Amino acid sequence: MKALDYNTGQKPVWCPGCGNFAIWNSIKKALAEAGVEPHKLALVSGIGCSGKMINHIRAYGFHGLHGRTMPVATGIRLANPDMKVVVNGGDGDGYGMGVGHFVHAMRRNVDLTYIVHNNKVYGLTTGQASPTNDIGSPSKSTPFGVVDEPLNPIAVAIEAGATYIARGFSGDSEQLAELILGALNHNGFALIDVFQPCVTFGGKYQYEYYQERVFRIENHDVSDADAALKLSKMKDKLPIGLFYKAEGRPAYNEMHPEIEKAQVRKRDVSKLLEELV
Amino acid sequence: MKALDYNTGQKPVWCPGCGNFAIWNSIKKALAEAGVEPHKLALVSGIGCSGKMINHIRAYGFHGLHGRTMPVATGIRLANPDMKVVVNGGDGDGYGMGVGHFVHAMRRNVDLTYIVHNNKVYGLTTGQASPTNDIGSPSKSTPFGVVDEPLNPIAVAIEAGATYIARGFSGDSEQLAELILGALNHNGFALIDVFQPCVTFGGKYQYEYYQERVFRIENHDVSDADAALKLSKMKDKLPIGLFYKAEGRPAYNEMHPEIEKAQVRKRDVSKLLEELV
Amino acid sequence: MSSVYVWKIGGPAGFGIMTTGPMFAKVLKASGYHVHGYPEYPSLVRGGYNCYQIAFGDTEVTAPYKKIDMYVALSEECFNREKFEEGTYVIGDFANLKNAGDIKAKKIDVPFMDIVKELDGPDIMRNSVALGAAAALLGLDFALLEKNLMAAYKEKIAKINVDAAKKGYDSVKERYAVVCKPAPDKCAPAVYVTGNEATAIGAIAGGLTFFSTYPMTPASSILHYLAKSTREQGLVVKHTEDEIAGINMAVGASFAGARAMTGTAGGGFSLMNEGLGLAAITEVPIVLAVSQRPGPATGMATWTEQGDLKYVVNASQGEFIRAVYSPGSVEECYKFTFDALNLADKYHIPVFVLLDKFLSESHFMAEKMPETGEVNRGYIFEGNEEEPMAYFNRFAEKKDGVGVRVIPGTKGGLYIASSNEHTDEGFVSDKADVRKYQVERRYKKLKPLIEDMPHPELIGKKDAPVTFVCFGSVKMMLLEAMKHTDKFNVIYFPAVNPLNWDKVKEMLKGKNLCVVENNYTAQLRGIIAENTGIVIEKTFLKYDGRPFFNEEIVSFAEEAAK
Amino acid sequence: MSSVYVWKIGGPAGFGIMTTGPMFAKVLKASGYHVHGYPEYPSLVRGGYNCYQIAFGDTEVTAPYKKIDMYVALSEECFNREKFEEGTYVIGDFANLKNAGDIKAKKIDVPFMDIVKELDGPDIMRNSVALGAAAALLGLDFALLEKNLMAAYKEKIAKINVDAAKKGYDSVKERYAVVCKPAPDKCAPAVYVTGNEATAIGAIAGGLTFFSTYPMTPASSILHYLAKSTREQGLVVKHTEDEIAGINMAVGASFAGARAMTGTAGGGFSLMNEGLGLAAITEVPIVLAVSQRPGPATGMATWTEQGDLKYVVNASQGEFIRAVYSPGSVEECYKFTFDALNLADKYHIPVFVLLDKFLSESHFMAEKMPETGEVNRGYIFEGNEEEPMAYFNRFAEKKDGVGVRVIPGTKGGLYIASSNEHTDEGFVSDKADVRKYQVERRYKKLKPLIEDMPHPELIGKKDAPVTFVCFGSVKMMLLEAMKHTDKFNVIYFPAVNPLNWDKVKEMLKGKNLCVVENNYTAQLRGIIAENTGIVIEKTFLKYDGRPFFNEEIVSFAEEAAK
Ligand SMILES: Cc1ncc(C[n+]2csc(CCOP(=O)(O)OP(=O)(O)O)c2C)c(N)n1
Ligand SMILES: Cc1ncc(C[n+]2csc(CCOP(=O)(O)OP(=O)(O)O)c2C)c(N)n1
Ligand code: SF4
Ligand code: SF4
Ligand SMILES: [Mg+2]
Ligand SMILES: [Mg+2]
Repeated sequence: MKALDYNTGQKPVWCPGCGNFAIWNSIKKALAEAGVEPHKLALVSGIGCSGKMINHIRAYGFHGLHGRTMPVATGIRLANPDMKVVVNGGDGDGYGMGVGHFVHAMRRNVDLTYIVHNNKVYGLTTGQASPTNDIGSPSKSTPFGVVDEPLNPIAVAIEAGATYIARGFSGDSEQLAELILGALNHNGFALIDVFQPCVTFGGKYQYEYYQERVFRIENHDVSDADAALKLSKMKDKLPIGLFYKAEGRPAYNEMHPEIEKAQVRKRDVSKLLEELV
Repeated sequence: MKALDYNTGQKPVWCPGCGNFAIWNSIKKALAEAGVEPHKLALVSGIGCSGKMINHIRAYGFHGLHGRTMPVATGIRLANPDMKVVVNGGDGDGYGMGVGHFVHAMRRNVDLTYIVHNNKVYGLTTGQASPTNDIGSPSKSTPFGVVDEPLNPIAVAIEAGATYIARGFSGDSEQLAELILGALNHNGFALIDVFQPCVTFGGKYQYEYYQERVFRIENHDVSDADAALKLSKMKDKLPIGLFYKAEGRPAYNEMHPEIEKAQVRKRDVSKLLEELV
Repeated sequence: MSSVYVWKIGGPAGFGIMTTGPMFAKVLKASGYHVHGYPEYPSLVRGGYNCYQIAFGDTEVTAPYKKIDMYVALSEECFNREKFEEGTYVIGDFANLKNAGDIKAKKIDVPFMDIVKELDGPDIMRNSVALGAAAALLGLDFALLEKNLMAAYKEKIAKINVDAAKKGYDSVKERYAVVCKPAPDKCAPAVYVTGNEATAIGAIAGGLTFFSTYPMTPASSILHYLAKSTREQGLVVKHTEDEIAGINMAVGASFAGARAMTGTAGGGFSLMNEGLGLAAITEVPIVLAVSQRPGPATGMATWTEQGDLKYVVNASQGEFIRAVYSPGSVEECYKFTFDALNLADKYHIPVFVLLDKFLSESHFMAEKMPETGEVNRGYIFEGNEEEPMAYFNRFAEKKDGVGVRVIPGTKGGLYIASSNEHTDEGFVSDKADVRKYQVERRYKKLKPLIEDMPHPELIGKKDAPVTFVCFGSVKMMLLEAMKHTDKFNVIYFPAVNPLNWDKVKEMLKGKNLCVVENNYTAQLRGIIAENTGIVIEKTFLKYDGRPFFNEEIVSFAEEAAK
Repeated sequence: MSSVYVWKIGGPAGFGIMTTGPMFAKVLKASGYHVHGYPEYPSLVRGGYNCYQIAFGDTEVTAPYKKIDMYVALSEECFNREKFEEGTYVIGDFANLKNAGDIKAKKIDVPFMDIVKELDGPDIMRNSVALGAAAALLGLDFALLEKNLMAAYKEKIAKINVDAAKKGYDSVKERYAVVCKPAPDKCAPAVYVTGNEATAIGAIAGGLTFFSTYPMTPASSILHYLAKSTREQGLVVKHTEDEIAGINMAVGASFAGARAMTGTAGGGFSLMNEGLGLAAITEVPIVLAVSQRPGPATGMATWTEQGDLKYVVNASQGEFIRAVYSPGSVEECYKFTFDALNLADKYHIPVFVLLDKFLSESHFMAEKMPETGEVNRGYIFEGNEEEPMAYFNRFAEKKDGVGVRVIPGTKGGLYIASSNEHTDEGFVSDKADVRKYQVERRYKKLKPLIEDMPHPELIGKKDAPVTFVCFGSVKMMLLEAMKHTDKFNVIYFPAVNPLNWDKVKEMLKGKNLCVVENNYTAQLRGIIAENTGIVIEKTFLKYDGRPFFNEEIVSFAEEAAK
C-alpha cells in the first residue's frame, strides 16, 4: 500500500493552510507503512472540521455524533475482530462533550488509535473556545475571555489508564506519522493529541506559536508515568513525541472471551426456559 | 446551630450499618461547626442511595437527575451568591455517568463541596459494579468480574484542577467531619471522596476491609500535587485525609463580574435595536 | 366464571419478599394452579414496604386483584398499608405485631420468631416458617414446598429452611382446617417468567450478539439476565458509563456486524435519543427495549405507567421510520423481541419493544413460548474480490427503499455510515436532490413494514356493549376482568407504529369505544386520532403508579355498559 | 401586485459572502426598499458554495425567490450552482470566470481583481468592488454604500474598501444604464435582524439573567449574541461542556432564582430531554429556544426544516405540560421570547420558542418591535421571619394548580425540588394518593395556560378557494406569495401547544384545507388531527433543506385552486 492509495477522490474542504492537512498526510503515510488494507480499517469520526477526515481516507467509515466517537469505536472493536480502529475527532468533540467517554475508554484500554485534532477551538461551528484553550482567550462564546482552566489531555490520559500517549504537531508531520504508526502497532488505547493550528479561528495558536515552543522529546523513558506527567505540564516549551507507553496490559477485547463465540444465529433456549419452570 | 438542628424529621431508609449514616452525621456536625444556616444552604443530590441524603438535612434541596449534580450545583452557585452549595452523590453518579461534568466543574473551580459516597457499587439499583470497583469483582452487571481498570478519582481531580481534594472513610467520622468542615471553609472546588461501605451489595469492601488498610495522612505537604498523586496511588495501605489544597486560585463565581449586576427586570433594548438599523 | 384466590406477603425491603413470593408461586404452580405474581416495592434497599401478590386459580391468571384472601404479615407496617376484609386470613407472628390488635380479619397466629430461635436460624428464616404455615392453610403438599426450598437455597441453609417451613406447616395443620379448594391439577408444566426475562430470552433465541446499556429500573433485569448468559451464549454485554454510550456502542457494534440491542427506562431513553436518530440515518439496525415507569424525570422508579408511548414514537430530531411493538404478555415479549431483531435487520431501522414495569417485573405463567421464524439478516453484500478497495453504494435502493448492508471487513464494500445526510456511498452531501432522494427512499420502507407489523385484534365477543381499546400490558388486566364480566370486549394493539390505519379505522367503527390506559393523557387515543381522525371520547385512565386491579376494571365496565 | 427584485451574491465559503450580503441589504434598506436576506451555506469553513439572496421591493418582503434578477459571481462554482434566465444581470470578473462563457444572462463585466491589485488590497476586497458595481447598476446613491462600508470595517481598511467600491461603481456607471426603478423612499428606519438576534434581544428585554448551552447551528448565534451582552446587561452566559450541562445548569440557576433559558438545535435538544423533564417535575421555570434543521442526527447542519415539532411536543419520559410558541416573524421571536419567560415563571413550566434555520439565520426588516407587558415573576414566597428553619409547602396549590415559588435564601421557605414524585414540601413519595394529587394539580394549569397562548389566526380574505395551514416560518413564505396570488388564505399557528382546540376546530371547518410544512410527515397535520379529529387530506411539503421559494407556492396555489 502507498499513502496515495488511501485517497478517496473527495476534495478536502479544510481552509488552505489548516493543520488538518498534515494530519491527513501523516495518517495515510502511517497506514501505508503499517500495511492496513482499507477494508480492514474502520475509521470513526466525530463532528467537526476534524471529523471530515472520514471523507478523505479510504476505509469503512462511521461518521458518528458529536462527542460520541469512543463508544462507537469500542462497539466496533468488540464486535468485529477483523478491523483496525482509528478515530479522528476534535478537542471540543473529545475533551468537551466527549470527555466522559474518553476517560472510560482509556480505563478499558480499548485497542484503537485516537487522534485528537487539538486546535483549541470549535472550528466547524466557527470559533468558540474549546476546553484546551487558555484563560483569557476571547472567542465567540467567550467574548470577554475564557474563564475555565485548560484541560491537560495527556495528564488525564495518564491517570485514566491509556497505554500509549503521544502529542504531535501538524508542523512536524514526519514525527506525527511515526507516532501514528506506533499507535497502529500498539495493542491497546493509543491517544495522539495533535497541536493543529486552525488558521481561521485559532487566534494566536498558529504554526509560529507552536514552532517557537515545540521540541521533540528525547532521552525520556516512556514507561515512566511520572516523568510523562511532568513533560505534559510544561508550558513555555512544549514537548512533542511519545510521552508514555505501557506494555503488557491486555486490550479490552482480550478481556472478553465471549467474543470468540459470538455468532448471529438462532439459538435453542429450551434449557434457559427450563430453568424457569 | 447544633448538628441535631439539621434533622428533617424524615427517617433515613439506608440499610442498617450502611456507611451513609456516618457521612450524614459528619455533614451535620461540620455544618453546625461552620454555622451554615439551613436557608443559606443549597443541598444538591444525585440519584442513588447516596442522593437520599437530601431528605435528611434541613436545607434548600435540589434532588436532580442521576449523574448531573455538577451542572445544577454550578448553576445555583453562579445564580445565587447567598447560598453555600453542598453536593452528595454516588460513585456511579459522579464517576460513571457524571465524570464529564465532574472534570469540567473542577477545571472551573466552582465553589462547592462535593461529597462522593464511594461504595464501589450502584447501591440503589441493587448492586452493579461502579467505576471504582476492581478488576475481577463480580456484580449483577459483571457476573464474570469487572474488566475495566478502576478510576482513581483523587488523581483525576488533581489533574483536572480541583483545589481541595480529600478522602474520608465512614469508619472515621471524626476525621470526615473535619474534612467536610475544611471543604465548607474552602473557596473553590472541594472534593471529598468517601470510602462508604455498602453492607448489602459492597462485596468484600466492608468496614473491616478498610479498617485493615486505612491510615490518616500525616506529615504531608498539602500544597504538593505530586506527593498527593503518589498517596492516591497507594493500594495496600489506603491514606485518608486531605491530599491536596491549592490556595489563591479564584473561584468560578469570582471570574464572572456580571453576576453582581444580574437582576431580573424588564430591560430597555432600544440601544441594542439601534445597532441593527 | 372462574374463581381466583389471592395470596399476598408483605414486609420491609430487605426481608426477602421478592424471592419468597416467587418461590411460593412456584409451589402453587406445582400444585396445579395457574398463577400470576405481582410485586410492589419502593425505590430503596431496606425498610419501607415491599409486597408480592400471587393471584391463582384454575384458569389463566394475568393481573392483580385488590382483594386479599390470604396475607402473610412480616412486620407491623403491613397493617398501615393493607386493608383487610373480615374474610381475609392473616398469617402472622402476632406476638410481634402489636398494632394488629383491632383488625377484622381472621388471624392465623404462628410463632415465626420462636421457631426461628428454636432452630437457631437467621431472622430472615421467618419467611420459610410463614410459607409452611400458608401451605398448610391452603392445603398444599409439603413435599412441593420442600422441593422449592431445596432448589432456592444452598444445601446447608436449604435444610434448615425446610425444617422451619415444616414447623410452620405443622403448627397450622394442627390447629386450622384447609381454607381453599384443591387445585384442578390439570396445568401443564409451565415457566414462571417476568416480561424482562422473556424479552432477554427472546433476544438470545433471536441471535443477539451485543447488548450494551446502563442499568435502570425497571429495565435492569434484562441487562442482568443477558450479562450472566455471555460466556455460554457467545454474547458481549456491556454495562457502559451511561446510556449515551450504551446506544452508541450498540450502534457501533451493529455497524461492525453484530446483532445489537440496548434496553433502558425513560430516563435512559432520553439520553439515547440522539443515538436513536444516529441509527436511523446511518441505517444501522438496532433494537431498543424500553420499559416505562412513571415520570417525568426520576418520577417513581419502581412503579408502573404507560407514559412514554408518544415519546417513543416521536423521539429524536428529524423524521424517520421506527417500529414499535407493545407486547401484552410474556409470550409476546419473547416473540416480538425475536421478531424485532429480524425486522431491524430487514429494514435497517430502529425497532422498539415497549414494556412497562408491570410487565417487566411481574411474573406470568407460560406453558410454552410461541414459535418463531428463522434468524434473518436481510440483504448483505457478499463482497467483491476483484476490486477490494472499491466504494459500495450502500445507500442505493435494492428493494422497497432498503439498501444492501455491508459488514466491515468485506472486500469492495467500503462505505461511510454517516450521521450527515449523504450520498449512496455515505459521503456527506447537502444537495437538494440527494436529500430528497434519500428521505423518500428511507420512507419507502414504510409500506412493506406495515404489512410485517402485528395488527390490532378484537378479543372477546363481537357485540359487547363496550369496547375497551388498549396497548401493552393493559391487555392482561382487561383479559383478567373479562373472566368476571361480559360487558366488554377489547381491541388490543400489540404494536402501535406503523400500522395499516385504514384497517384500524374499519375495526374501530360503530363501536362504543373507551380507551383504557395506564397514563394521564390517553396517549394511545392521541395516536389513534392522529392517524384515523377518530377521537375516542371515553377514557378510563390510571396514573398513580399502579396497574389496574381487576375489580376496578370490572366495576368500571359494569358502569360503562349501563 | 407589488414587484420584488432579487439580488444575489455567491462564491466559496471564506469569501465573506455572509457579511457582504447583509451589508448590501442595509444599503438597499437605506435607499428606501423593503428588504429580506436569505443565506445558504454548507457546513464547512472554506470552499463549497455560499450565497446570500436579497429580495427587495416597495412593500414588506419576507421570503426568498427562485428567480434572480441580478447576481454577483465571485467564483466559477457559481455557474455550476445557479440557473440564470436571459434577463438576469450577472456581475462578474469574467476574465477570471472561465466557465461562464455560454451563460445566457446579461454579463456585466467588472475587473474586480484588477481594481484590487491596483489598490494593493487583499483579494477579499473584490467584494467591495462588486458591491460598487451592483449599486451603480441598481441606481443607488454611492454615499449610502460608503456609509455602510465605513461602519462595517475598521478605519484604514474601510477607506480602501470605499475606494474599491467607488471604482466598481464608476466602472459600471460609465458603461451601463440603471436597470431598476428607484425605491419609493417611504420606508421608516427599521432594524435588519435575524430570528436569533430578535430572540436574544427579546430575552434580554424580558429580564433574562442566565443562559447556558453548547453551540449548535442554527441556534449558536443566540449564544453569541447573549455572550457579548453579559457585562453590559448583567447576564451570566455559559458555554458548557455539553447540552446536558447546558440545561441542567440553567435549571439549577432558575431554581436558585435566576431567569434562565437555554437554546439549541435538534441534536442538543435530544441531550436536553432528560433535563426538560427535570424542569417539569421540579416545576422550575425554564425557556428553551430550539432551532430546527434537517435530521435525523447531524443531518444537514446549515439547512432548514420543520422536522422537530412533534418531538418538542412529546419529548421526555412521562407526562407534563409545556408551552410551545412557533414564531413566524422576527417580531414574534422577540415578543414570544419575552412572553415565554413570563409564562414559565407564571406556571412553573418549560416553555419553548421553536425556530428553524430559515428564521434563525435569515434577515428580516422590522420597523419596530412589538409592545410587551411587564416582567412578571409569578407567585413568590415572601419569607417567614418567625420560623426561618421551617419547611414550606412549595408544591401545594395556590391557584389553578400553580404553587408558590421560593427563592433559596428565603427564611422559612425550605423545600426540595425533587426529580422524584414528591410531597408538597418536596420529599420523595410513591404513595398512590400523593402521585394522583400531584399529577392532577400540575395538569390543572392547562386550562388557564391555554387562554394565555396566542390563537391561530386566519390571514387573507375569508373566501379564498384554498386555505393553507402552517406554523412557524412558513407563514412568511405564504404571506410573500399572497402578494402574487389571491387564490389562498392562511390559517397560521403562532403556537401549537397547548391550544383551545374546540376553537381551532371551528376555525378549520368548511374550508378547503391544505397543510404547508417544511417537513416530510406533515407534523402539524398530525397534531391537528390528534386534537380535533380533522385529518387534513391535502399537503404541500418540502424536505430538501430549503425553504419554500415564492414561485413554488404561487404555482402550487394556482394549481390547487383549480
Ligand atoms: C449534540 C451536538 N451539539 C452541538 C453540535 C454542533 N457542533 C458541530 S461540530 C462542533 C464543534 C467542533 O469542535 P471540535 O470538536 O473542536 O472540532 P473542530 O471543528 O475544531 O475540528 C459543534 C459544537 C453537534 N453537532 N451536536
Ligand atoms: C439516566 C439514568 N440512568 C439510570 C438510572 C438508574 N439509577 C438510579 S441510581 C443508579 C446507580 C446508583 O449508584 P451510585 O451513583 O453509585 O449511588 P449509590 O446508590 O451507590 O449511592 C442508577 C443506575 C437513573 N436514575 N437515571
Ligand atoms: S476552520 Fe480551522 S480547523 Fe476548520 S478547516 Fe478551517 S482552519 Fe481548519
Ligand atoms: S444498598 Fe448499600 S449503599 Fe444503599 S443503603 Fe444499603 S448499604 Fe447503603
Ligand atoms: Mg477543535
Ligand atoms: Mg455507589
